[in-house]
Amino acid sequence: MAKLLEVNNLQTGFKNSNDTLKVVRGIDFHLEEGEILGIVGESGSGKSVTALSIMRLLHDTPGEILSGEVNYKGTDLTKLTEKQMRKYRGKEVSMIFQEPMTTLNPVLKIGRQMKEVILLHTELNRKQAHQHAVETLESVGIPRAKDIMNEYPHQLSGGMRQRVVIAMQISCNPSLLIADEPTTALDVTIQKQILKLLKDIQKKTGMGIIFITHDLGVVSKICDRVNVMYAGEIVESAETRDLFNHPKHPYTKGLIESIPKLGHNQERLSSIPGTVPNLNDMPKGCTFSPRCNFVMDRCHAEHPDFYETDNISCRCFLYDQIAEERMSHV
Amino acid sequence: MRILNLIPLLIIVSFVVFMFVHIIPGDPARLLAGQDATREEVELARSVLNLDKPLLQQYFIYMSGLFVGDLGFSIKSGASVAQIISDRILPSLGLTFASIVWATVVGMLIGILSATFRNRWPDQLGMLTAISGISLPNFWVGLVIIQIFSVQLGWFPTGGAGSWQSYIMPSFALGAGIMAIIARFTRSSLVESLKQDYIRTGRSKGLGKGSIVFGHALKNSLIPVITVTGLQFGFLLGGSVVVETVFSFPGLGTLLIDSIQFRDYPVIQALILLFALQFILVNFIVDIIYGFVNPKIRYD
Amino acid sequence: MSNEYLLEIKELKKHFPIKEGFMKEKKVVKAVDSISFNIKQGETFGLVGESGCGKSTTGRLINGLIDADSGEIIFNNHQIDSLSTKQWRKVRKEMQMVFQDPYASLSPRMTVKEILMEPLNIHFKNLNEKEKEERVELLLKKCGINPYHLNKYAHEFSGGQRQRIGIARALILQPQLIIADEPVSALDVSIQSQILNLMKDLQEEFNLTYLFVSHDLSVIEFISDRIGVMYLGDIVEISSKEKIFNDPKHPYTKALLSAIPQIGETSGEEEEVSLQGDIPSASNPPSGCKFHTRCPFAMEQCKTIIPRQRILNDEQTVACHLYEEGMINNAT
Amino acid sequence: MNTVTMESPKDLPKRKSRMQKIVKEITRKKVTLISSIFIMILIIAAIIGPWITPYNPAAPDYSNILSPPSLAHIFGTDAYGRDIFSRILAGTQISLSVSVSAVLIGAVIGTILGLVSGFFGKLVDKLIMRVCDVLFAFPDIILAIGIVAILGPGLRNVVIAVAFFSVPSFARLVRGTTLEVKEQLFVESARSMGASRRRIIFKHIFPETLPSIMVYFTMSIGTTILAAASLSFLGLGADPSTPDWGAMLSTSRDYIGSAFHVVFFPGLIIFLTVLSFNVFGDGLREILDPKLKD
Repeated sequence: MAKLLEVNNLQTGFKNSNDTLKVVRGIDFHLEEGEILGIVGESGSGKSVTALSIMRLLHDTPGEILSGEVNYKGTDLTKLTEKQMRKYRGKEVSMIFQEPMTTLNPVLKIGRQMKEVILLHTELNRKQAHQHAVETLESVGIPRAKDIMNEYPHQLSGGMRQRVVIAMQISCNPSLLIADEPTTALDVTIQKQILKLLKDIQKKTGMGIIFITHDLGVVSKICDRVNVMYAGEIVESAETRDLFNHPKHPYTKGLIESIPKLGHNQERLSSIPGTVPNLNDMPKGCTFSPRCNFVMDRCHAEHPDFYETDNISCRCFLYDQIAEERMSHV
Repeated sequence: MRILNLIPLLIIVSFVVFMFVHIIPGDPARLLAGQDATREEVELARSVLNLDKPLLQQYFIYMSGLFVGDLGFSIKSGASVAQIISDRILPSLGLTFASIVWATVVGMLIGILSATFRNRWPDQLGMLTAISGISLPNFWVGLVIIQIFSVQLGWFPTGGAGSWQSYIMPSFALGAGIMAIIARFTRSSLVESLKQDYIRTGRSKGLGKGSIVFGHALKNSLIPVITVTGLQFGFLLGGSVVVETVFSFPGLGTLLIDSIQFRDYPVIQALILLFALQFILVNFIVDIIYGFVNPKIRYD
Repeated sequence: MSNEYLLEIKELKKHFPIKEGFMKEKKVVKAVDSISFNIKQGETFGLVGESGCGKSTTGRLINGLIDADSGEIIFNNHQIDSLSTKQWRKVRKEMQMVFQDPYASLSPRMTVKEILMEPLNIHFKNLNEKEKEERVELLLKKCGINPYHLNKYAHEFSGGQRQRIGIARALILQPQLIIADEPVSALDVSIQSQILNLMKDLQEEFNLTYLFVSHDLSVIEFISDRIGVMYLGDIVEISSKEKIFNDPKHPYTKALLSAIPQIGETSGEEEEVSLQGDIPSASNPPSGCKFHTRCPFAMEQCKTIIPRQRILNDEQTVACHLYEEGMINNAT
Repeated sequence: MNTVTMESPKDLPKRKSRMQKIVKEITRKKVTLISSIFIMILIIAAIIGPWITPYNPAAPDYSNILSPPSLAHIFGTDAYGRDIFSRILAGTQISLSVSVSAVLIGAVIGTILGLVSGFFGKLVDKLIMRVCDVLFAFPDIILAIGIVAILGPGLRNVVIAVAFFSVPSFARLVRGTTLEVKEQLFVESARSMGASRRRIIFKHIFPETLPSIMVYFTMSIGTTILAAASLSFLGLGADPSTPDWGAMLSTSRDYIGSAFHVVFFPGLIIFLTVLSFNVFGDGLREILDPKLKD
């Protein structure tokens, strides 16, 4: 399969008057065409900032891309001017956000917000755009799509609003959809519907999806491959099934084990001690070392590389030897 | 529905204004009759003013008078108060209207400019203008611009309401403060709107800066600005008294000050009621506009 | 017999009026619509449901933060639903709350010490400063906060640490019952497990009874002994922890279980119960069984007749027409 | 999130450290700092001003009528030959005390009404808010003019009039914050632990309303100085012979053609005073609560 998106050594930070806080600290990953890639992490892991960096939507925050490449179909998006980038947003690369209650403009009718993006990126006239908007709304399972065009966002439920946002963002057939916690604000029964919808859309259109979430259960439902982020870095990358069956990085392990599982009758949960490190006070060496159960002396001093072998891709010294051994065997 | 809400307020306000004549120190009947009137003359004045009747009955007489436009008679000139006011009301309305229009337009423009160029020089200049505008005593501004533009340069008449030129300087002095308040408020409201999630959505769709500001943010920001404009209208009415005095403008404000100097209570009473009614009316209209701009109000 | 229960709720009801503009048509949100359940001394009762189901309102009603429209709340064999404000204060000494948002539930202008001293100042006026301070330090330690941080403000702590402070504040009066309203929902998973473990440890040490409210069935299943499932103001099923997963009865419980994305499950086609449509509004709930609009097993009678709570066995109670006399076979 | 290192937490009493923080913030922004220095000078002038005037502010000097600014009289002299700078200096006390006392009265009454109205709600709330609605129906200056018309001109009545119209603004402001804070979780948690109403109002709600009251108080002093000056200008305020800023403008407006400075300097000082209170209020708002709106 061809690579749709390739992110190389992306660093994003927030500059204030005297220094820079790096939120995304040099990440590399790629997305293949038609793939659903999960990015999972806790708050402060930099997963949302990664998404905003790809979209180049960091302006409103004081954040900016410090270095790295975001190659989309061979074009480095970080090198584009703002004006060129606007032609990509909504047409080639689209994004769905977490809060369906606030992502739509409360004083504009749904129809106006739907048509706006279609008129901007296609050759359709107003009437055709209207028709296309209605069809897209219907395709995401919105009943009474025609009426809803004339309604305001607050007249719809959260689940319906999220469907509208999805419709809006796929109406120009983008090749890449970034979904940033699209179901976090929804109830589980509605979450299930939206996840199914996203999967169906993906199958139908063949677009690539980057699915950002903190919920490992959701990852397990929808993603083909997963990147686990911790403190601005990707610490592990694996096929979804492998990740849950054979997690490698101690953080991934800890994360999976700390979730209560239905029907397991657990007495206690295993948990990761301590808290996520502060941006302005990152631990030396491996950023996870203060919380790690397998910590070694070396972890406090050196920053681990990202080891990649046939079945391991993980940023942890535990796999240093294994990787080396593999190397020597070859 | 909203009109229904308004009625109790109008009744209370009219009652407060009605009571006004009863709270003032001294005997209004004696005032009407004159300082050296006889006892009989004072009693006659008392019954002309209906002051010999029970309070509630007086109020009803007063109110029924109001409905037919009978506001009593001026102590100073003996003319009907309604007549005196109707002579003066048009220039005043013209002045307030001119002021609010230029203040809103310029204020919003400055606000929009400041918000879109946040923390850059247009913003800093705009906000410096705005905070100065709020802090300027309008009577002083009036005096200074008369001195410069009328006396020194001779561009505008020093006072009166004879031609359209004579409206320019008073409406400038009167509108400056409101313009500043509207500018500040538009800016903060627009800055707030530009931080909202739906702005990010708009940008994620590939919209340009113009569509974002004018197509998405502005309508949301207008909602609070409209309310503030309505509330500031009171500021404008109050200011008109001062500014009219400075420019010897033949409006309701100068009438009020003259009447206070002559203790012409029927006129004062009528004017205060009129000012209150104007203010209530404007805010009522603002309420209705608000409903149109904000879809949530319309449907909830 | 009644001694077995620390808390008994009988037909508790709360409807919130909502203002309607034009027609003056009086609408109500049926937040809690006549629910009954009991909590035994020393157990954890979990209340689970989706947004708008009335689970949080139930917690607030029991704690007297809002007044119930009707129904009885019996705590420690005393009926407490009709107490005066003053009498309530005494009850609250025995019944404390832990809230969802550890950022908003602690006063931003108070230090940790002041926050923890406040309940003591209200209820233990006879203790001297030193005794109070000792107690504060002891509880902080028990909840995993170093008393060294006593003079810091709440906003200087992370979410997990704040929730520990919130728990310490609830425990400082040595209450019998803790009502925990979504205490871990705002926390990251790695922190969530720390807090859940802490709550289990504290329960053992202080012999606490918990009413644990959450939207997350996996959390509820982990911490609870018995579980009540709520939907649109009703309790549709009460079941033991074991039964709820292995043998759920109500179609909604089944749907809820299947909707929770579980780790390691293959993401293939699902054959389980999948719900269509949105949750109806609580201001205009469906007639009969409120779940019938989304229920895959809905029958004619579900549209009109409100199902009653039926005791199926020692461990399970359900409100569903499928389990009425003669219907049981259809359900299984 | 914030891990603040505190070596020995018991060293600093917290109130002081919070004040220090505010002072530090004030000095950080240049305009706020300048405005606070100007206000400081005004306060000093208000306290000792009448004793340090270079000339007697009340004594006429008919040999020196309407003389333009010079080294001897830096702001010039007025129609009676009185030194304008001395009069402005002496008038600081009048202008500041009138506005501060008026706003203080308005703020105290308004805050109490707002707290009561917001916290207890129901009938009390309706009653208080209706009264405020009625007061609001009369534009500020018009209301003040009406009150002065009833009570007669004079500074004491100006104070009453201005206090009167600032009550409803404070009441609404405080009521708004009270309603907001009342719904917040930490207030609910105080209720759930059995705190009395008094404790909740004074320990939990009032401190939360304080920042917005302080900001509004500062800004109100500016508007009040303007209002009082307007009333004096209209001849409804201070006695024309007193060195009140507004009255000075009122009495000297006829001479503006021949001596611009008699009008210019008193007006300028009003403008600068109001400006510095507004700028300082703005700065205070940013420090105390960035979310507060105008």
